[in-house]
Amino acid sequence: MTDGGLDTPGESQSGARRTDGPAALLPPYREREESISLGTLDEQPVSGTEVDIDGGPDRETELMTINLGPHHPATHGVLRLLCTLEGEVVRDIKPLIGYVHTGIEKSCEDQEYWKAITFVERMDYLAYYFNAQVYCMSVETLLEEEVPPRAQYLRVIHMELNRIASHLFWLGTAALDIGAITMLWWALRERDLMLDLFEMSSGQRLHTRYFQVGGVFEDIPPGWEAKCRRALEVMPARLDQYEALLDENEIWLQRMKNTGIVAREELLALGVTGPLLRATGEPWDLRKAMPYSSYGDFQFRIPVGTVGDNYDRYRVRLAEIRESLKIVEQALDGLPEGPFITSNRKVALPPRHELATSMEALIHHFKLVTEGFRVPPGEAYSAIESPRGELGCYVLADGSAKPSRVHMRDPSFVNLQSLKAMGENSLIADFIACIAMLDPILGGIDR
Amino acid sequence: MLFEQILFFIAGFGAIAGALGVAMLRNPFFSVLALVSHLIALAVLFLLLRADFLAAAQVVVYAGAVMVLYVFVVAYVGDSDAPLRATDDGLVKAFGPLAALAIFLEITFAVVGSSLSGLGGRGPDVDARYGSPEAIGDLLLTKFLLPFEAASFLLLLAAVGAVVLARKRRGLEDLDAPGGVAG
Amino acid sequence: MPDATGLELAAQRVRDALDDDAVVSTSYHREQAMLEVAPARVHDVLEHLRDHDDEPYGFLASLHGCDYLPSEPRLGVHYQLLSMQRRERLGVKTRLGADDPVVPTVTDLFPTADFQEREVYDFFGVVFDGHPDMRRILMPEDYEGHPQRRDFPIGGEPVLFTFNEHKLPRWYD
Amino acid sequence: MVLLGADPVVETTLVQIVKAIVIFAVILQVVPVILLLERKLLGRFQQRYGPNRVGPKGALQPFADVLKLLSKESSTPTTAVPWMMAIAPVISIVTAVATLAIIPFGPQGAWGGDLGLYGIDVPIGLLYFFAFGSLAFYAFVLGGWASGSKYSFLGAMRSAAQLISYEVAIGLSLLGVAMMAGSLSLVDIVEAQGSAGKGIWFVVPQFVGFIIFMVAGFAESSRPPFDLPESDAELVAGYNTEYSGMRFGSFFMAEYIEVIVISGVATACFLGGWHGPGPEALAPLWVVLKMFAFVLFFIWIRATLPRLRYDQLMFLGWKVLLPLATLNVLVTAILLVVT
Amino acid sequence: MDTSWYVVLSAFIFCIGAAGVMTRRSPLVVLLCLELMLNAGNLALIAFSRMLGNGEGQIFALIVVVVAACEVVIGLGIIVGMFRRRLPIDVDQMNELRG
Repeated sequence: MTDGGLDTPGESQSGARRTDGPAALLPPYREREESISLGTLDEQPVSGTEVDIDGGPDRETELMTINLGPHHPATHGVLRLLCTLEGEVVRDIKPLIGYVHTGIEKSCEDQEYWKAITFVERMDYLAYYFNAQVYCMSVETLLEEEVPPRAQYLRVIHMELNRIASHLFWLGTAALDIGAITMLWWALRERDLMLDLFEMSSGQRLHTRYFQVGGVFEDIPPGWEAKCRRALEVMPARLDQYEALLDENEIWLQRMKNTGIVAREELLALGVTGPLLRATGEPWDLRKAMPYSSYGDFQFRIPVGTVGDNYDRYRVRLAEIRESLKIVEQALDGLPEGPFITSNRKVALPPRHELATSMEALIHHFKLVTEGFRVPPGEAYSAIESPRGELGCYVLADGSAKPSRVHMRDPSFVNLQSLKAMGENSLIADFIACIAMLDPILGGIDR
Repeated sequence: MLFEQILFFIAGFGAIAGALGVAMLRNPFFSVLALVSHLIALAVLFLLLRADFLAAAQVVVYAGAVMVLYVFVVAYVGDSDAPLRATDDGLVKAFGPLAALAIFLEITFAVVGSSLSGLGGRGPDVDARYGSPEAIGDLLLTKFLLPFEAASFLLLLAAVGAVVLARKRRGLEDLDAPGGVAG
Repeated sequence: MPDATGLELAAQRVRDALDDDAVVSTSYHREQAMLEVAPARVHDVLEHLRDHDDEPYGFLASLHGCDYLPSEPRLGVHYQLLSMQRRERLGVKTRLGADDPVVPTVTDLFPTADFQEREVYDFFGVVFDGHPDMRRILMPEDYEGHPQRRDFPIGGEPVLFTFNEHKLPRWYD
Repeated sequence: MVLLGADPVVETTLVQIVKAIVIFAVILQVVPVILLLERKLLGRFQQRYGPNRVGPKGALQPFADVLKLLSKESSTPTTAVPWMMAIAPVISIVTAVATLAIIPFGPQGAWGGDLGLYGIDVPIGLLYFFAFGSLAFYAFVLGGWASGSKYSFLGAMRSAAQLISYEVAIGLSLLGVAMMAGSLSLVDIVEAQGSAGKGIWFVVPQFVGFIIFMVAGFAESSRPPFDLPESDAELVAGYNTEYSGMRFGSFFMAEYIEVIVISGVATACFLGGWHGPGPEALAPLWVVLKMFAFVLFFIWIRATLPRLRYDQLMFLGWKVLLPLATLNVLVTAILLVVT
Repeated sequence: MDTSWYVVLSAFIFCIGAAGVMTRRSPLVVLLCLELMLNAGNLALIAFSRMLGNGEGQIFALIVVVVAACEVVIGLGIIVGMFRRRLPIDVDQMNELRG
């Protein structure tokens, strides 16, 4: 096990020392690890350190540091949590992130405005419609572009369906972390209903890029509405099934209730929004508080919890699915006729049939596709309520066809800071439940 | 009975190897494991001696419970022991095994040279109940009731004592201050 | 959002409470109210807006950096404040030069700023004075440069970790 | 064979050897079947198909699994103690299989001659079961400790604590049965439930004991909802985190054999063992059917229940099951003396 | 097998235990060696019990198992206590219990 293992590629490739391969990697890797100062953990003893008889740490508290992640079944991605355990109790948590940092924000700077939508959708990969929506909102603010009502309604319908899909995926994985394996498959079964709808309206199941600056990409095809209504019809019964499986289960209740409680004030100070905040009883929902798109047109309620434990978080999200169903139903009922995208040819592509007849349409199409549209200088921050909380998007325009800066305020990233407050001094199992209830999406955290 | 003899030698060597392992292995964790194998070998010997119940009790209680405690403590305390490198004066190191050998010779001579007539035989034939749970239970609850009760009381004491010894230091901080106990 | 008048009033209140230099300028653009403050006074202004303003902005929604290249001072740090009572947003921004950019931290006012300030440091090199744990957060610890700056090249940037640099055999070796 | 003391049924060594081979061979065939059954059933519970690619309706899936495991490398971490890591799965599978020997599949002479349809009938039957149950502890601790990984170590400690805690409850829950039958031998216990004895299955008079046994049995075999030692969400895979290849397969198989053992003991002690309608030659059929029902129950529970927390597990073991089992024993004793 | 075989085996194990107690320094291992000696005694008890054909020796062996369990519990409790108080875990340096 020498240092030189890496300098001699032939040896490490030969396979003869396969078991030694990782060991040969050790020294430089360890050095790198040590470059991370562990802050408060520095002072604390770690098990396995030399037994110092005369001085040294008090053994009444025997601590052990483990790496939860980057590859761990419970972290839902490559999240690395440096946990200090005392027996089964988690004493300190340090999230280390950046393992899936792909530089989306930087990449957006090299794309035309309408091409950047594809990039931002990849951030929070469970709530792609929201990413696209908030980015389009910022750009539309800068352009002072009006979005036609039909497009607004279609956006709301898709976003709410996406919220349901996102919550369902959360429900499945969270229950899986608690040990209820069946829940995952049930939730995925219903999520597929939503994805089928997405596929029908945009041709994609994930990362649909359906939202455009100024509207949506295409009108919904015939039959979509009926299909959507069928999905809406089955959902309440399915939700009852989930509740029958989980809420009437004593183990589930015991595991969820009174665990991971964080006070409302602390959550606010930590910048936490979304279901986590609402679970404490604070009815803060941007859809109601500062209505955007066409949310002002719909009747729905904001589910809130009482004590802010994991059970409330679970209940709030489940109730939100029911409210989202209502919103989609109302939006389908009141879906206005009219254009699905702005008629401003400088921003939106002309309809396909015009290309054959209109020279102007052809020019617009050519200009848009080759160099995109220019956005007047300025900066805008807009925020919407994503399934995980306030999703903000800051766009800085310098007058060219490419954004000068796109920043996403991702709720997963900000909410992750509350993990320490939620999981500290609780058992590992509760801590895992807290991670599950936090619902972090690593694509959103690392961007 | 060839089968019995084979089994005796296998188990006997297992027991001795286990015992040697306990006394000589450097890592306490391995010592504990050696003792476990030693106990299992002993249980086989007990079976040969028709002590069925005791063999099962040996495995359940000794290997299954007592040694588990050892495993926990060794895992907790860690390999803080050094070795056979015995004490500072090498005298004990040399003297210990010698003394043990002397004891062995003495006992062997005493036993073999004793006039116990039964030593040379397998003992009388015993009925099916011998060594069964019923027989042991009978004896325990009739003839040996007092030792039985005393043993159970001892167990209770040990349980209480262990809890007191292993508890967290709470409220007794001053006692643990340097010199607090000695004074 | 406060309207243009509201923004001016808020700016005036900040000037009264602190001093005239604290607020550099105000801008109201596309219905976005923005207060530009001097870098050194960020902490004071935010503290005032959080605690002492008429209707305080108690929630820091977002903190992010940006690069205004080619205009000077080129770096900017934005604080998006939110008043949950009034349901209003107020942007606070400060601008600073690229060499030795230092801003006082606001983590003591808004603990949520912890990760976000680290992110700004990571991507723009803005040092937040007094931050408890000023390290890179998303990029590798030993990464050199601040990639979100506009003069940082996009594309063609090899992602290297110190431990595999020139050591792991490549396919072309 | 007088090796095991007062054996009422004296059979030739040859017959014993044949029995041992039959038991081992049959179980090795049954485990893959149960594996497939579990995956198929879980699939149905979860509204999917389960394995259906290998062989007709996925029937050959277990073979594919075993083939895959066999062909995989048994990796060893650099921090591990290799030889200890290698013997731990062996211990686990040996202890699990050894317990099978005492499960009675039929009375003596059911299939003619004086052949007993069980591995061995020892007077200390239940103690034998506990003895090997407590030895199984070493498989987990050795495996976890020798892996040299913190997750393995935590899992090993968890499983050790869990096994010990529930060993007490499981012992006391069977004590009532032993008292009613007046014997520790499983064959005697089954006979006591037949027409020769009281003629009533012990699940009726010993219902509390039955419940405690089943709960503790789930814990003993580390099946959900008591799968804390290998809870994947918390400890990756607990004591077998670092295992791969057939070593992992051995642990995996041992868990299923353990399920069979618990089912067998429950069948013998509470559900009247081989008793059932029809000629005596059908005895093994009844035992297998009853055990099959228990195995189905194990699978059903796995599909339904989430996992307990560590402190809840300990609470249940020490503060609920143990007092309840003690009370059950006391009441049984009083009733036995009174009647 | 003759009873003498068992007795000699028992003596051998006893001596190994005795040697271990005398030479080892870790109280953990010393306790383990004590167990060895107790077990040697058990083996002799049971062998003699078999020789005499009555079960009384087995009762004594059972009581010895109980005593051993108690001894282990207390001994390990002391060791854990010492470890927690950061006392040296070495029988030669253990003098904290001296009055």
